[in-house]
Amino acid sequence: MKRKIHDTGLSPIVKMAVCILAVPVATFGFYVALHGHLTPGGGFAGGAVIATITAMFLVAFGRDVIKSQHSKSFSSLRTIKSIGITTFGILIFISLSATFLHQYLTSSGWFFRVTVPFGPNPGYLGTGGIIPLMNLAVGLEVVVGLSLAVILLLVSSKEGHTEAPVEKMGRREE
Amino acid sequence: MTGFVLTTAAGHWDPLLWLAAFIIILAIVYIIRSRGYKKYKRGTEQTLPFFSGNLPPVANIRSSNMYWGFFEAMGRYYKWLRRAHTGVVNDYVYSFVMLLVVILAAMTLGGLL
Amino acid sequence: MISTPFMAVVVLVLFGLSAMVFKRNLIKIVMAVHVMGSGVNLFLISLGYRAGSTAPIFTNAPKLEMALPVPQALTLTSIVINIAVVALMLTFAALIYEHYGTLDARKRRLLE
Amino acid sequence: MKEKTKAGTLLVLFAFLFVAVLSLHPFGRPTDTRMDDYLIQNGQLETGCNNIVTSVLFDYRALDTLGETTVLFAATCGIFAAFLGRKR
Amino acid sequence: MILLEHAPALAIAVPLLAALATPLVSKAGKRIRNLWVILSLAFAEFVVIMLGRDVLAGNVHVYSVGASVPSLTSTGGFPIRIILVADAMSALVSLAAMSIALLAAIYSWRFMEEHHSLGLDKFYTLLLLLAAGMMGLSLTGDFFTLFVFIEVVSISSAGLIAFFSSGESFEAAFKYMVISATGSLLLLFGIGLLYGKYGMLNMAAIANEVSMQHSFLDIAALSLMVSALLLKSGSVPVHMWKPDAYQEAPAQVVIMMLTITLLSLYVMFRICFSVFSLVLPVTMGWLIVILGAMSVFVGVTMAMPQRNLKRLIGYAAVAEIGYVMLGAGTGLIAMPNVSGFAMQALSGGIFHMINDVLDLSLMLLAAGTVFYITRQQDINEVGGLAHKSGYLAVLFMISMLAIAGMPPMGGFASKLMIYESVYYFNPLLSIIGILGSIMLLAIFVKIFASVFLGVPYKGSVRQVPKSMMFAMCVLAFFILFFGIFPNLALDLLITPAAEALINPQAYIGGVV
Repeated sequence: MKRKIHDTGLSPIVKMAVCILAVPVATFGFYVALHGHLTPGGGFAGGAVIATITAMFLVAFGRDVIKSQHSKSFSSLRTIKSIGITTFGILIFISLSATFLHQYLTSSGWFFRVTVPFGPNPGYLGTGGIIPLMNLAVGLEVVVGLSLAVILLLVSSKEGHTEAPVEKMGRREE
Repeated sequence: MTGFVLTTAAGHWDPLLWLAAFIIILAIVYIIRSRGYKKYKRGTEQTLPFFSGNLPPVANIRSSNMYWGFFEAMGRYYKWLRRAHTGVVNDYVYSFVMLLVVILAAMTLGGLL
Repeated sequence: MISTPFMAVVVLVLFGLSAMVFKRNLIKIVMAVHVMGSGVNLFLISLGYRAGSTAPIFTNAPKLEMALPVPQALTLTSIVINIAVVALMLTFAALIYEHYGTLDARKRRLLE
Repeated sequence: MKEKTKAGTLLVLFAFLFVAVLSLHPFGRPTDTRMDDYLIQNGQLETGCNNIVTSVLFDYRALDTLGETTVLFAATCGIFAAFLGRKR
Repeated sequence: MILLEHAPALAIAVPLLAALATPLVSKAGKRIRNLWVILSLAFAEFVVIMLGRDVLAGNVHVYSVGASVPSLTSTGGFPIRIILVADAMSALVSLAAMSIALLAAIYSWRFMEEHHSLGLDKFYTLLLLLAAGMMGLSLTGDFFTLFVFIEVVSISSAGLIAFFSSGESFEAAFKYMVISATGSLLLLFGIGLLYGKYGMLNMAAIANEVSMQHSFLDIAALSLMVSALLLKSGSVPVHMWKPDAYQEAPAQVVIMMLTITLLSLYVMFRICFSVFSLVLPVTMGWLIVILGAMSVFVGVTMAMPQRNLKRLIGYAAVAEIGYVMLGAGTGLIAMPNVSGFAMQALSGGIFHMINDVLDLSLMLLAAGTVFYITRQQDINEVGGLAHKSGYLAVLFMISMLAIAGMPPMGGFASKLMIYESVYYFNPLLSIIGILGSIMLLAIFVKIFASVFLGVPYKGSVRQVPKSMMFAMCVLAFFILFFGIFPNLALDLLITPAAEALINPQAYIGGVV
């Protein structure tokens, strides 16, 4: 199995670089998502950043890596999918609690609530009530959603057509 | 109960009356039918329909063949209509652009007046 | 004062529309949808700009006039929606290619 | 000839949109900012986060954000269903 | 009581939450999943009925999402948060939409059973998302939320159109997606223009401001939004996506898409009547009436030569949309003071909206059942089905008479109102409408003759399952009910809705 992975895809340098880069990229994405209530960014931006890791791996290792597992079963994709849905459900419940109970966590004052003075301040992580949690949940949802879209689009297309002549597409006939 | 009569601006419409008429006509039809010849034998050629002495051909009339005269008469209109319905995405979007321009122009004129 | 970004928006939207009307490759149509969406997003974000203002975030920086926050939130929403639309359309384009072996918009069609 | 008609229609639309956009406020000077000013003044106090955009996204217009994640979710579902159905 | 207070939010939240939980629930088994879908939709229906009972009495139910007190709408004299507004009109359409969604779920229990079971949880998820999106469309009082829900609706219906995964269905879904993406982006452009001018997104608040000062900007924004919504509703110059999508989607999805087209018409009326009522140019009403007449004529004549049953119904749906536009457009022409004939035209249009949903849904479900029992969509191929399943023939006949506007079906009363009042404004339009009805009857007689009468179908014919029969019987019951008691429906449902539309001050005053 290991040997097969190294046979496909780009050169080992790229693979190594991707593996190394994945860690800071993931960290940065997590940072962006977590600090959504303090700095520019938020769940969507952070999730999109992390989802690029999937694309990077797919480019570097080639689609055969995932395809070899894909042909065995759909289980891995399904697991990712159900994780995404679960987080999404959690997000919904949280945001609904915000809807019905008006920022329940914020007003109760026992979680994530440090009173923010109005006006310029350095920004404290423990503020914002429920919003950081929602940011993280949205981030997770975006990660899974975008990764799934990329994986499905890249991996699920059939073999025969991938090397079809491109120049014939969409040419004018007249 | 007033729920039955639909009073429109120019008259009224009573579904109950219509239903009564319908039932009466149904009854008349039934009476006429019951006065028919009853002594025929089922399952023999007495119950078969004949078409100038012959049995009609056993086939469905395909629905594309119905209203042939209508399509013949409206031939030029349908030719034009089919040319408009190309089934190409670009033309769908173009028709939307046309609608947009027409509505914008009409509304601008109407707004100025 | 001439509002250049607004004009750019109209040009982008029209680019998208005209590509949708004239281009026959399905992938190019998807790209046109995305270009149009970017134009509309640019429109939303440029509505909220205030000359000489900062981002609507309270930091240690001295408080200047802030840009309008709502258009930025709307733009964020609209960007994600646009991504979803484009992903779905790309899927359909890929599957159409798989079934018919062509991406020409005029080749296969549901007629009449 | 047909291409020219189409281009002409698009140009007319271009002109209309251009006039519409030009009759907006000049760039950088929005005229009516009551809602946004209210949010800048009170958003920090009401939601407790420094980033007003985030507070708009997740508190004031949370339903939009919910709808937006729903759109992403629906798109993933649609992609999944399309690919799975084809596999059979 | 707390249920009633939160009813507008719950009507959106219940199907949405159920949709998100569906993939997890479906791990527990098929039966449980189907029950889950149907029960959650039934609960949402209950909520909507409660909301309707409250609202049809005449008051406006306002819900501010996320505020400490839901009825607290404007903090600083203008709305900050997203506001859901339920008046009689939106309650009426949401009631219709939710009922159709429930029936679609019941119908799909057996209908979808054999279609690739792997993706069936996705099917139900998208169905529930569609229901949630419809609720959002009918209840929202905010322009941007309107855009978001339109996107929810169009993306989930595109996913459902492609669900059968044939090449044609992908093509139809792609076309639908291109068209709807274009439309909703231009809708967003119009919303942006409004935001740039007024700095707000709430419909009622903008309506309040519009009446004071208006310029070309309003006209442009209005035209952009109206044309985008006409595109969504499939009126004539932009109706081509409709038959494509109707042909390829499963029947119970098509009835929900049909409801969505009527909901987008509703949104258009909401924008025209409630938001821009005072500055609306006269051409707007005439434009809608003329487009409606064109829809009737083109839809009917294009339906005539079709061979595919569902595609034919798609063109018939274009024609039916035209009747609604004829009626309501006539009301729009007389907008500042609507009374007499104009009021009758408007209520006829709204009544026809409801009848249209019922009639065409029954027809589509019957067409889906024909497909289910014979695996044929081409009406040239099948025949003599009345020998095998007589009830289906009776149900089809009811829907056919209702679409053509024959008494005593529901379609007759509304069409009568529309013809009469439109004749008062312009006899030609009324004549086109009547001609359309006659041709609709001719078309459906042809279909009935070739599908249900004649030599029995040679291939294997299956039994009609009970759940599908139940859904169709409910629709048939309501068609007959509205036909025999038209005044009851008018008094209870339609007239409050029409009065809510022509009275924008109540709508604005409820929010601001």
